[in-house]
Parts: sequence; structure tokens; C-alpha cells
Amino acid sequence: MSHSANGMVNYLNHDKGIKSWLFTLDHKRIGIMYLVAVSLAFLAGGILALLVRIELLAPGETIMSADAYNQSFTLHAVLMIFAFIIPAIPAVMGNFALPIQLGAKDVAFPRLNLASFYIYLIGAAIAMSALIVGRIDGGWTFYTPYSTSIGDGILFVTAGVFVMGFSSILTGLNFIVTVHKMRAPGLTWNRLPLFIWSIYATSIVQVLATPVIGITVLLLFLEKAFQIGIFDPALGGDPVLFQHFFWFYSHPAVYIMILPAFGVVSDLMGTFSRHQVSGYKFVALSSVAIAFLGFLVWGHHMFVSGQSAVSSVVFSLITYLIGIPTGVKVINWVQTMYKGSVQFKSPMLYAIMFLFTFSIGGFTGIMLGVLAIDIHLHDTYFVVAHFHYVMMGGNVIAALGGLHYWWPKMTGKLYNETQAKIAAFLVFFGFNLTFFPQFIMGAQGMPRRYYDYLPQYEGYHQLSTYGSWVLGVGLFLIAYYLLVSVFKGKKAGLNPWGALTLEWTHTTTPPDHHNFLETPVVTRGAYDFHLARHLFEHGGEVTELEGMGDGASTLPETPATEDATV
Amino acid sequence: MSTPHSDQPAHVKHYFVSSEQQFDAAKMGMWLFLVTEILLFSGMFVAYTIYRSWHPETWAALSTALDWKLGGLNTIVLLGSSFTVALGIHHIQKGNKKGLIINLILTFLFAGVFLVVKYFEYSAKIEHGLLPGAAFDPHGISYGFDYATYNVPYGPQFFSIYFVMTGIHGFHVLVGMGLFAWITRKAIRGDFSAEYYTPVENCGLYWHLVDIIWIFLFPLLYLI
Amino acid sequence: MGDNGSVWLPDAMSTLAGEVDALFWFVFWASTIIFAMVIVAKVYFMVKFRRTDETYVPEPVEESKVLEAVWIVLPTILTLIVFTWGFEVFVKLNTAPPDSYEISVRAQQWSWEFQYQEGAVSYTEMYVPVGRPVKLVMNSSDVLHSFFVPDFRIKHDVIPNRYTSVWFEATQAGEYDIYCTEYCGTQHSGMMAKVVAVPQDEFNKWIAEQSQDLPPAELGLQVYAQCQACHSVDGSAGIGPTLAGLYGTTRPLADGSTVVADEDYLLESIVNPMAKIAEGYQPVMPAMFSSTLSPKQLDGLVAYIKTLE
Amino acid sequence: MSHTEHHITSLKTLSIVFGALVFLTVFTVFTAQFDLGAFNVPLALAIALTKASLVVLIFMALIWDNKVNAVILAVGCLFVVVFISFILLDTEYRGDLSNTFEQTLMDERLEAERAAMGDTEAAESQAADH
Repeated sequence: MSHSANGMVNYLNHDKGIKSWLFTLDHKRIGIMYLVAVSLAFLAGGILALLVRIELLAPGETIMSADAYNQSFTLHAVLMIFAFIIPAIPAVMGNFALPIQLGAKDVAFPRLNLASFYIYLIGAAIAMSALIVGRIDGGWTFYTPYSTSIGDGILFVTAGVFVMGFSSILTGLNFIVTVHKMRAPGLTWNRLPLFIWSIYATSIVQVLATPVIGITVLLLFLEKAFQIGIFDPALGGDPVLFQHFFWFYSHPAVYIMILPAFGVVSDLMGTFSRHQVSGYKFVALSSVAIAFLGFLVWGHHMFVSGQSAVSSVVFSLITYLIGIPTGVKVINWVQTMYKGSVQFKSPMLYAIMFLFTFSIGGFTGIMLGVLAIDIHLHDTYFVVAHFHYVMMGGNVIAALGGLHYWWPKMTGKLYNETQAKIAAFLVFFGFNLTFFPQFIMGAQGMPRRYYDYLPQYEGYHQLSTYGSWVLGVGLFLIAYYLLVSVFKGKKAGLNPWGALTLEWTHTTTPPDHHNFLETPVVTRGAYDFHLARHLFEHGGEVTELEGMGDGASTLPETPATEDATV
Repeated sequence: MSTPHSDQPAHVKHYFVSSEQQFDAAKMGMWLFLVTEILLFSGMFVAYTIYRSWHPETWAALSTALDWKLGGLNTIVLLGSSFTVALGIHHIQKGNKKGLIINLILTFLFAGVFLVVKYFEYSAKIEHGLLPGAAFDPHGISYGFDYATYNVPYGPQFFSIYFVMTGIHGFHVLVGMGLFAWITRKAIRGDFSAEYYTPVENCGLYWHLVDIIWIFLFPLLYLI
Repeated sequence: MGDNGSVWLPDAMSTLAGEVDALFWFVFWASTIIFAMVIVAKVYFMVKFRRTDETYVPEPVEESKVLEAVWIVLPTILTLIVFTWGFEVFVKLNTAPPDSYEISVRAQQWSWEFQYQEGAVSYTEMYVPVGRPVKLVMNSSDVLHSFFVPDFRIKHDVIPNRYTSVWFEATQAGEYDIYCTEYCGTQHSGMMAKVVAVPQDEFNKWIAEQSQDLPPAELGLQVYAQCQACHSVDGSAGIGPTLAGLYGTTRPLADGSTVVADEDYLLESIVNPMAKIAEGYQPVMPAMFSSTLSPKQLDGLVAYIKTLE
Repeated sequence: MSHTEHHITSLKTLSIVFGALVFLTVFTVFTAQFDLGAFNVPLALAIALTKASLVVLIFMALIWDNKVNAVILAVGCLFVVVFISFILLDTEYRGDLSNTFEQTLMDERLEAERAAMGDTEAAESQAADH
């Protein structure tokens, strides 16, 4: 029932055994390994989130002590940000799809690519080992001097983040070189899929910003280990300086998280509207522009921190420079549907969902950028809701869309579309029920990172907790039918969505080990559906490959075994 | 795994179209890596700038605690090693393998000298309690000079920055020595030729960057 | 929700809260209208251009330069208005009037201490006069904290080794919650206090009372406000041992020995908490507390503990 | 497989650059002997920048290299400048509105101590520092 059924050799079954996976240099297999790893991180972070929400169901102690709660939300954040969101789209879908979309046989440095994966695993392991060493609370921001006043666990978390940073840097570096040097003939910059543009922009941020979190956590490490007095006020250091260091990375990191989502959504909107993405050049270049501008606004996290007023004003002003192109992008995505031919398969549902949730995240971001309003809203649940609307409503929703989009290509199997639609609805409903009440209670004054709260916020907290359960059910349903599809799913066709990028038009499902038999030659843009009419003469699903790759050799007579599946 | 095109030399990986593409990609990757190094060090330069602008009197007082003669010697040593790396690349570009090997060994030795000098500098500081942060405790008299006069406010910060900056830099020198040992071995084995010397070129780029960082550290810490 | 609060915002009880709220509502409604327009367009396109013919491949659409210019220029103008407006209110929020009544605020894990110019000190309640600007000069003795009064729309981080300040002018008598909004450890969420705004004459009376000499146990009760996050007086367990019935008993210690809880032991445990750790508790109590207490206050605290049966 | 694109820097050029670098090192040590007031730092930095440029352009052969690599380096340096200057925007202007006090408590204490020590003693101890 596996891939031998289609009689083809592909990247999943050309070589067998656990070693062929652990030592693979194939970007597709590395992508799949990342998928497994980040899914586990998401599961762990998600369970912690559910526990945190249950604790907040009522004021006072519900299921855990204050210390347990403080550690739970901290670990939830560290796992979700460093081990899940940052690698999610670039390392999973970027690794799987980017080289194929470029018409390349692999990334520029495959060995480095595998090394990045293991560095990521090691970093995550070091960070997790902090749990054994001692108490880790205080949130993912590690603000000094609190972070240096708690136990030695902080040494491990910072070391883990430092190591995971290297993984992120090396992945970004690899992708930048790949995009520059390995494009197929005819694939000019303005024919690139927007997914590539966004991953490219993301990689720039990864390369430029991540080293700074490296030096920041290194200094924090030294501060804790040797009391070097750079950040610790008791020794004459400046805690606000730490916040500058931290946000110089962590604000651009927000764009590491959201830019890939822009790319996925662009691809989905184009493909499922069967229409050119409106304002292609603007969407492409603004991603790069946002990547750079993202470095100039970090101080908007520090309006009440004690930084000088003049820098608050400057940071606030530049914040709007980013808001405007982002807003125009949303309009472009909506406009893509105009006079298109819109189909509502499950990946597209996520794209549409994204437009809704991300817009709310964006508008509330503008609100938080206003100097006077931020003073009231800073460090309240309003901020919590805002960044969940951007991170989860943006990145995670887009990642789910991308996963549903590329799943048939990755595994060669189709998932149950009805279940997928039910799950998408549950995720949408659950997400909004969880986080929308948090805007209101935040504006009412409910501070974040509170174990206990005053009774006037109880109703909102209850709604939020119930929402988290719905959201959890939706996410588990997704995990369920995707896993089922691997074993029992129907065989996926070559191009079930009628997409025009090379992974759909020039290679088999699942792709061949070397991606293509011959280097493809690109003759049109990624969304020039009107130049590819001939592909759609027989309806929605495209069943023929346009170019090289369909001549993949048939599988030799070895009996089919299952170890090559995920 | 690799299925090189029959018309390509052995060093070209199967996923590259040509040796040229492979060389360009490797070099671009290296430059990107260098940028990450620059940004890594930038954090320390920021800390330096901020604390210097807050406490200029401390900086003026304590830069005299560092020995400019040793720092200057190390500057010349590192410049020399950069020079030998450049010479090595020049030789291999012309196909002179022996010239490459000699220059690589020289570079390795220069790096060693740098670290030895650094060792003497550090031990003098440690002996007199010129240590980072909470450990800062200048004491002792040497050559009739009382080190206790270095006990000025924010002295701990100066030495924190000094040790972290030179420490990270020294770590890079150590890594560089490892890299040069590795490529010297490859060079002796005969891996490089006028057609293929990408690792030499990239190690060289790394080494020049280490040199450049020192070019800034020297005046900032020792002189002004 | 009080008399002038709404679904979104709590009561506006300071002179500047109204200005912040006006800006909030402007951004809120502008965003909501634009958001609604985007969503309506989205839903309309979804319905109108849904795929009915599987073979249909639409032509690309000529993009309208005018439309593009509109949705770049309009938001730019809007955000500039919002920025300028926000800037003006920001400056007001950060510039205390010169005739402000000044109160020193000291934050520590996990309590607030308010010192008045007249020498009075209070802990869980900060008394302020209504209708007079009050400037708080704040400092932390351990980690970062943040002083937040939602009803006044003010917030500022409280930093060790540095003074920061906020100001407000309460418009009505009443009690308003104070939160700490910068994460500061186990009892972060318990680090609350109240602003008690009273008319000026009542405030003067209160200050006068506070400045009188108190009997030691009553002074100790005041100081105890800093301890209540961890140490109960009703026998219930907390982060630290309860103080109820503590005096005079024999206490088992973490190292296996025992000690009689006499005055010396109590004083030592306050001044040097790490010296003797009670069995079953973590050594987490900061020594910071005692460093800010006068000998008189320390004696008062011990006297207060002695009264607890 | 053409190597014509790989620029080979001549021994003469390399030697001249090395000589210039050594000279500049000696020069910067020499100028550091004099107190030029406000010009101390800019001068030392200018010499260091010149030296760094020589290494980048000639030793690292960036001047003959693919322009993309030059852009990468330039962007990297640009963000270092952004990093430093935006933080200076904070640290240099702290206390510009009354919500944050310019001086730290530690500095206040030090100042008080200095005042208590008396002017003459302070002057003496300062003289001893140099």
C-alpha cells in the first residue's frame, strides 16, 4: 500500500533503514525530520498552554502552584518560539519545497543543512535539561536582574537558545546562497514564487539578527556565572541595556516568524484563486523591505522601560513604516481573489482564516505602537492576545495551510478533506474564542504572567480556557487524520491543486531523490496561470507533468516495506 | 550518493552545475558567515560604546592598565599572519603547493605566538586582581606601581568588557588554529591545486576577519 | 465596571485618562471600519468568484494605480495623525506638573512601600489627595517591577539603581487597584496594592495620624504587609512558614537540628533569612527586606509576631 | 572552468599592503602618546578603519570579487551602526522627560562620597590615578 503502489522510486523509498534517514543529505528528508521534531515541540508547548489555561480557569490555585505555573508559561514560550515557530515554516517547508521550487537538486550546502538539524536538536535538548537543573521562570524574555537572580537553570536555557540560534543562522545562510546561486535556467527574480521571496527575506533576518541573541545570551550566561556587571544593576550594570540587546534580535525574530507565513499565504491565494497574486512585485519586495525595517523598531517594546523619550518617539514612528506595507499586503491578498476562480480546499481555508486573524493582529499592533495607548496596554493581556493573533493566527495558521498544501507532495497521500474542513473550523472558532476575550480583559487592565487575578476578570478567563479546549481538539484532529493518511490515505496525484510551481509541475509525487531527472527550464512566472491554460483543459486536478521528472525509473522488485514512511 | 557529471572534475558536488557555481556559492556562504561574526562582536562593541560614553574617566584611567607594547606586538603578529595567508592563496592560485604549505604553517605559528602573548597578558591581570565584574579587586605592587590605584568606579565593567571581547576574539584565534591545522594537512596530502582551493580561500577570509576585529580592539582597549 | 468605564476600558479616574481613551477609541474605530471593509470585500470575492467551472482559467487583472495610491496614502495619513496625537498625550503623561505632591515608592519582591514627605509610610494602601497632581518617584530594591494603575492609564517600570517616575491626578475619591506588570517572581501576581484617593482635608488628617508614634506591635502590623505574600498569620501554609503561634515553640530545621523560636531567632530569621532554614521550606526569602527597615520597625515586627497566638 | 575570473593579487601589492598596515599600527601607537582631546577617538578609529579597509579590499580581495559579497558586508556593517546608534539614542538622552532620572543611584552615592571626601583629597586621588 506504500509508494511501491505507484511503482516509482522516490525520495522516501530509494534507500531504506534508519541510518539512511539520520545521515541523509537530502533536503526533503531533512525537512521531514524537522517536521517530526517541531511537531513534538509544538505538542509539548501546546500541552503546557492547555495546562496554563486550565490553571487560569478560576482565581487562586486551580491545578498547580504559583511556581509550577510560572515555569509552565515560561517553558511554553521558550519551546514555542525557539523550538517551534522560528524553525516551523523555513526549516520544514523551506527545506522541503524551496530547492524544488528553484529547480535545484539540493540546497547549496547539504551537509551544513543536516548539521543545522542536529544543532537544533542539541540546542533543544540543552534548553530542556534546564528543567532538571532548577527553576526556570520569568518568561522567554529573560529580563535582568530577575533572570540572573534565579537558579542555575538559566545557564542551560541560555546555552540552549545560543545553540539553537546557530541552527537558525546556518539554515538562513544556506537558503540565501541557494536562492542566489542555484536557480534553474529561466527562473529570474521576478518569476520566483512568493514563498521563495519570503523565505529569502526571512533568511536575511536570521543571518543578521540571530548572532545578536547569541552575544546577548552569552553575556547573560557570563553575568549569571561570573557576575560581570554589564546588565546587573546591583553591580552598576544597566538592565535596560539588556532589553535593547534582547529586542534587537527578538523584534526582527517576529519577522522570522511572520514573513514565511506571508509566503505560504501568497502561494495559497495564487494557486487556489488560479490567478496572479495581485501586486506581485510589491508583495515580493516589501517582504525584503520589512526584513530590513524590522531592525529599526525594537524599542517599541520598551516604551515604559525607562528608555529615553526621544528614542520611544523615533521607534514609534518607524513602527508605522512597517505597518503600512504589511497592511497593503493584506489588501493584495484579498484582491488576488478578484476576478479569479476561487476554490475552497482546506489549505485555502487556512489562507482565508489567516487574512482574518492576522489583520486583527496587525490592527492591534498599530494600537500598541501608539505611544500613549501603549502605556496603558503594555504587559497586559492585550499584548498577549496581540502576539498570539500574529504568531498563532499568522504563523501557525499559515503553517497549517502550508502543511495541508504540501502534505500530498511530501507523503504521496491524500488526507480526508471533510475532516480537514471540520478541523479548520474548530481551529478558527477555538482560536478566536481563546484569544479575543484576552484583548478585552487586557484593555481592562489584566496584567500578563499572572498566576492569580481579581474576580472581575474571571469571565474572560473562562471563555479563553474553553476556547483553548476547542482549539486543542481541532489540532489533535489534524494530527489524527494526517497520521491516518500516511497509512491509509488515498494515493495523491501529481498536482491535486493545479499549482504552477516546479514541485507540482516538474516532479513526481513524492519527488524523486534528485528532485528532477534533468534541470527544468522555466518559461513563465510562478502565478501565470493564463500562460498554462493547457494544463487545466481536463479540470481542476492536473494529472500530467509539464516537464522533466515523469520519466522517473520504476521501483526494482524489492518488496515494499513501511520504514520509508514518516 | 553523489553522481558527478562525467564532464566535471571530482571536487564538484553533484548538485552543482559547475566548479564555478560551487566556488561562488561557497564564497558567498562564507561572506554571510563573516557578517554573522561581525554582528556577534557588535554586541560587545555596543557595550563598549555605551559604558565608555557613560564613564569616560574610567576608560581613560584604565586603558593605561593594559600594556600597549604587548598589544602592539600582537597586532603586528596578527597582521603578519594575515599577510602569510594572502601569500599562501597567491601561491596556490599559481599552482605552487609548497609555497602554500609553508605559508599555512607560518600562519599557524603566528596564531600560536598571539595566544602565548595573550597568556602572559592575562596572567598579569589575574595576578593583580584586574578581573571582570564582581571579581574585580586590584591589589599588589609591581615595579613600584601600586595596582590599588586602578580601583576606580566602574572598573569592573571595563575589565568585563576587556575580558569578554578579547576572550571571544581569542576563542576565534583558537578555532582558526584548528582550521589551519586541518587545511595544512589537506594541503600536504595534495588536495589543493590552482583549480581547487576553496577551503583555503574560505579559511583565509575567516582569518582576515579575526585580524580585523583585533585591528579595532587594539586602539579601543589599549590606546584611547 | 464603574460609572464611566466601558466593555473595553476600565473607569477613567485621572485627568489624563480621558485623553488616552479618546485616542484609543479613534484608533479602535478607524481600525474596525477598515477591518470590516477588508472582510466584506473578502467575503464578497469569495462568493462572487468561487470556482464553478473547473477548466476556467481567468485572465490577469490590470492593476489600478489610483486604487493602489489610495490604500497607501490613506493609511499613511491616518497613522501620522495617530502618531502625532499619541506623541502629544505621551508627553503629557510623562511630564508631571511642578506643584505635584511627591510620594516615594519603593518596590521589592513582592510588595510596595509608599513614603510620604511628612515621614509617614504605608504599604498596602497609597493615600493620595483628590484633585491634586501626585508625582511618584519610584525605585526597586531587587528586580524590575512595573507600577500600573489601570483606572489612571499610567504605567512605568520600577528599576533598581535608578529612579523612574509617573504622575496622575485622581478626579474622584475611591479605591483603585495597583498592579505590578513586570514579572518579578513567584508572587508576582500577588504584588498588588490600592490607591486610596480621598479629599485633601481627609488626606491631611490621615497623614497626621500616620506620623504619630505607634505602639510597637501596631507598627509591626504595618510592616507585616511586606511579609503577607509568603507568611500567613492564620496558620495556613504559604511559601514560608506561618507566623501564627510561632513564638516560643521549638522549630525543626532543614539541617535536622532544632531551635527555640525566641526573639533572637525571629530577629535573625528576618535579618539573615539563610542562617536557619525551617524544615520543609525552600531557602528563598530575600535578605533585602530587613535592609530597609529601621531598628524600631524590626522590633515592632518581632513584637507583632509575639502577639500572634 | 575558467580561472580567468579569479583575480591573483601580485606579491608586490600584498607586500605593500602589509607594509602599510605595519606603518599604520606604529602610527596609531605614536598618535596615542598625545592628548588630542576630542580627536583621540575619531583619529584612532579612522586609522583602524583604514587598516580594516586595506585588509578587506586587498587581502580578502573584495575589490575584485563578486559585488554581491560587497553588498553583504556593507549590509552587515550598516546594521552594526544601527545597533550602536539607536541604543545611544536612548542612553545619551535618558532623563529627557521627567519620567526617568538621568543619574543612577550608584552615581549619586559616588558623588556624595566624593563631596564628603573634600575637594583637596579628591584632587589628590585624581592625580594619583594618572
